[in-house]
Amino acid sequence: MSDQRPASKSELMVVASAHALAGRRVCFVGVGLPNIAVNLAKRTVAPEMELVYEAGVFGANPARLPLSIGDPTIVTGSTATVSMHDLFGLYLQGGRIDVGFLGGAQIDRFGNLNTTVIGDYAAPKTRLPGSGGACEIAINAKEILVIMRQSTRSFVKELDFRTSPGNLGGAAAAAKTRAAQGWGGSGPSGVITDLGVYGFDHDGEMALRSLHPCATLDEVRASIGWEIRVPQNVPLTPTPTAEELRLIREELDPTGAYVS
Amino acid sequence: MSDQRPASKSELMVVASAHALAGRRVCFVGVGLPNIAVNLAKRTVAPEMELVYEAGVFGANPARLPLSIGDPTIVTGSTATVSMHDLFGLYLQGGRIDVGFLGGAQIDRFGNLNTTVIGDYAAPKTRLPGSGGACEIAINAKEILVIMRQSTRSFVKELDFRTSPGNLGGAAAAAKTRAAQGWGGSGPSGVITDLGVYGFDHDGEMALRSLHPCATLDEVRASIGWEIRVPQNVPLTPTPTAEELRLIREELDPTGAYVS
Amino acid sequence: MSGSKLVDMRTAIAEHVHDGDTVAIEGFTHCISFAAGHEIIRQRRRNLTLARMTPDLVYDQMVAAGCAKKLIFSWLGNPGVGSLHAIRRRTEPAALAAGESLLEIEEYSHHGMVGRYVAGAHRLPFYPLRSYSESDLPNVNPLIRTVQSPFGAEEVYAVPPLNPDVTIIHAQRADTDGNVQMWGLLGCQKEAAFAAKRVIAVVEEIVPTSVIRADPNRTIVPGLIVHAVVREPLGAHPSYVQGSYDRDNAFYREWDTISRDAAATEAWLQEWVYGVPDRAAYVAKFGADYFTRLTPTSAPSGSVDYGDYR
Amino acid sequence: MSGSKLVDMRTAIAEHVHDGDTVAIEGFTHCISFAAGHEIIRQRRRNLTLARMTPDLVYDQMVAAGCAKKLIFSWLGNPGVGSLHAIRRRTEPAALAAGESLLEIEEYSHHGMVGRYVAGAHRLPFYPLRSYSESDLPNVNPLIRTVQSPFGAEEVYAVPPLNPDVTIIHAQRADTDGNVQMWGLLGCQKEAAFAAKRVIAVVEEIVPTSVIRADPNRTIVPGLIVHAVVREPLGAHPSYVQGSYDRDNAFYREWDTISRDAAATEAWLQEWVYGVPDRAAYVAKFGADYFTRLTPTSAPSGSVDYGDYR
Repeated sequence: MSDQRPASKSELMVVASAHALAGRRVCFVGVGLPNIAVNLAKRTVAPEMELVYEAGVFGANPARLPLSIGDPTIVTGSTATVSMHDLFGLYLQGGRIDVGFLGGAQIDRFGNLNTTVIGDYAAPKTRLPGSGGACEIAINAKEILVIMRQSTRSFVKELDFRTSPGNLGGAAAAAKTRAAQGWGGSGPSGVITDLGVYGFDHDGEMALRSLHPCATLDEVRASIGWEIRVPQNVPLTPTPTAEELRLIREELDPTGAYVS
Repeated sequence: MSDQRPASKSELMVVASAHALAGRRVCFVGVGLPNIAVNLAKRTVAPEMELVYEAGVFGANPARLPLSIGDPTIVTGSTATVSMHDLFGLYLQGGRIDVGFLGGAQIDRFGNLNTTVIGDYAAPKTRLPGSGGACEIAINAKEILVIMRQSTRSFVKELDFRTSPGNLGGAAAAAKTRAAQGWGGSGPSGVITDLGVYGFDHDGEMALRSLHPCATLDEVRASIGWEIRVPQNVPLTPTPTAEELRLIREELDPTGAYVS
Repeated sequence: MSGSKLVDMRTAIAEHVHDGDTVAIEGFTHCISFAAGHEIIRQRRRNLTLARMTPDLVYDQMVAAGCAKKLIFSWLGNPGVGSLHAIRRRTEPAALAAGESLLEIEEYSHHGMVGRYVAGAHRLPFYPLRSYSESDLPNVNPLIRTVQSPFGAEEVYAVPPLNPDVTIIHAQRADTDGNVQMWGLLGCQKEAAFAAKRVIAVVEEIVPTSVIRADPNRTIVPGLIVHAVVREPLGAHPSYVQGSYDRDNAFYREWDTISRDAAATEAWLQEWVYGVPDRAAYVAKFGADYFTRLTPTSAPSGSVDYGDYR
Repeated sequence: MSGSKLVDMRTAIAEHVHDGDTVAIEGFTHCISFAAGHEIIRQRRRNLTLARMTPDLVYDQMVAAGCAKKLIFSWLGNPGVGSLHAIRRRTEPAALAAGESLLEIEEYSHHGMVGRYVAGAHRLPFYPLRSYSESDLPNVNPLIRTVQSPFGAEEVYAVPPLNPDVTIIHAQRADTDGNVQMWGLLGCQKEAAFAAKRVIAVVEEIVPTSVIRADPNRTIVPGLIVHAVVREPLGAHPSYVQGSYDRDNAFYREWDTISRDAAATEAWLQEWVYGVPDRAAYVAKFGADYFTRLTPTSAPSGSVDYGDYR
């Protein structure tokens, strides 16, 4: 008998992220929630999607959920396993990636991201992992989706450090820079959190697009460090279908390690 | 019963070239005479030598004499077969090649080479193959050996086109350029012809080092387009040993396709 | 994943190679798609810019057939034999036939041509390399320039990206999605394919995707960038395919004789290209025995283990 | 060809890793030579500059043991788990123990680190790439600079070459000449090795040269550039070797707990590094059963044919 619990906030994040991938062809996968979201999308709205891992795998077909981004299960049964020079040069910089997933410790209203430090760079309060591939994914994937849990510590007015550019100071500046500096992509198109789904308005600023069924507007506003744009009538994020929840709970994350 | 004919001019070229390879470790091989010379050296004076083919093979172990530089026999049984990007980038430019063999349609007194055109570039009398890898081998292999048959058409006062640099206008200019432009090698160290073996004096100009037993100084002078430097007492190039001739005639070129 | 990309050569060329295109048929000695070159001749494509490190016989034949207006290359010869005579007749004014014009020539070194494809494939505005120093090549090719290193005072040379309209590669095998696997000399098949707007992959054998996925490190070009897959056994003859057939050195030598004479060249094209509808007919015309003597005995790679991680 | 380069790990480290060296132990998640890292700790090397795309647990342990003065990297974390706590204690002033100094930090992105090795391996003064645009990274790392394209007005970013004094790679197999074959994630093993002044190749298995020569396309590093070959089964644990053993994710999680506490970290080093003479003893201490559960079932690549051409 199938699990009847209503969708959790994490499950709503995963399902909303999967929906955002509808029709996408080539996706750069991160570990954790993005990985589950992508695998869910592949089984539902984007069956033709090819998974690319920065570790050097194209067309991965993981038999289990990998803990790290370089797990052996992403290699066995993949269509191509290549050097990181090829992965970053030919696939990413070469313009072959449709959508990249990014997360971060901090995001601002224009979708710029910090994964480097909290506090001063030379004497940080918290030393974060740094860029990894993020700062090149941000400008070379055709489109960026961000997955982050929201809080006033993470959705901030001013980043402590800009690791990966989003819409810079706004859409006009970003468009000019993208053209002048030959960026391959058009930057962030959506932010999916535990409370809602956000898009970017014409001027490049983040705006709420839908509220998760379990969340309130007050929660949304209280966990963002600037006055977030909210449309007059906020639609609700579609409730996950029973099949989507079944896939997550029984196939993709049976131990609940990632989505709980 | 073994072949008792005296060494031909081609055989003298091959044997003298093999001797020039004594102790060398990594050799960039061209087809034809250099290939036979290198294989002879490997069986005699340079048993540890690794053969590198620009087609992308390191440590080749050809089971037959390849006609072209990309024959399948250089791949089967080699230690590494790689892309041309790797071959030219990691092996050649990366400074891993001890000695490169070059030939040409024209050479001048400073060892500069032309393999591009006879006549005017835009309207050539004879269109030659062009550089291939020669112009990067010339500056990136640690040392260059040239093998050419000599004639006044090929040993010229002025090149019609400089494809691959040797000692430029002389050793001083060449040393300055090598340092300033970060060349990996020290340029030509020897020229082996059908009549003799040449080296380069301290000022970078070619000079006869030894005369083949079958050749005369008059022949040498008559087939070089400038007044070639000849030492007072010209030594004779060592006569090939019976074993060297046997290797060429019975093992390396049994049909006499290259050395005759 | 997506639907099959498997088509016949006629369809692949008709759909993906257009008059005026920049075309790269790559393969360094190994895996040169003569089958595609001949189909381009049969379909009478004109004004092509032909890019290839070593034009080899395939471009000599295409030039003789009138397909080309320009060559981009690094070494122009019949490897191991001598000259490309049809091309020489279009590059040496004294040899030019009445009514013919000189081919445009844009010439690099091997590393420079590789670098052009790499820059094109990596979407870089230039590729830096240590070559051309004190050579006359930069004097006759204005696209070979110097670039200033931002670290120290050093200058090196640079070449611009090359992005062919279509790259055609031959290889041992692919699945119908276009995931291509190749062994032996890799040349610049991968770089030329990634640099191209469209890719035609020609293979000896179509294999199930499971064969590809059993050895993912062997994949040189993913289906992602491939537009058409053509199965064409012996499609690289007179060049060769490692493990499948040998280089037909006798034909490379024979071409030297044929191509010295314009009329003999035209007669050869009539008989062996225009006179056959496709590669299968070309192969049949030689007869099966002809290829038997080009077949090597076996030298297996051995198998390695990727491990099943569930 | 030349004499065997096979030595034990103690000899390899003693001969090739010196105080003050720049050391790169590479391998992206896959094939990280923990065995070499532990031997460097045991031999008490000091003032090392440690370069690695992802410092991983191996550099967290080496930093905890006091081997390092500087880190060059692109992603600083425990992959799939969280932070590298020993390194954080040397990078966050508030966490610094009395008498300790901050580690020097030189930080790039993944593509930038790959590019540094490529430039080093290709003997180029810089490597151009499309990254860092509008990032703060160039503001804090003066070695990330712009370069002007000689074709058009475009500027891209560039990183300088990285030439480690010694690069240490792990792989599935090599012969005693040091011809190394690897499959699965290739990371930047090849580029980091070619960039280095000295190379130590650590492998699961020594095979006859004939095994290497049967599949030359599988060779990622030739013996030409290798100075020492070390046979060290399970030498990459807790990372993994494709087809041989799985990543020990449980240990990666456990290290998160251990490394949060400086005393627990030191105790772990005493027991598992200083307390064992070599990797064989480390393996024996876990017991054979421990590794049985990390052993995957088989997934063979299949064999291809290179052809015997005589």
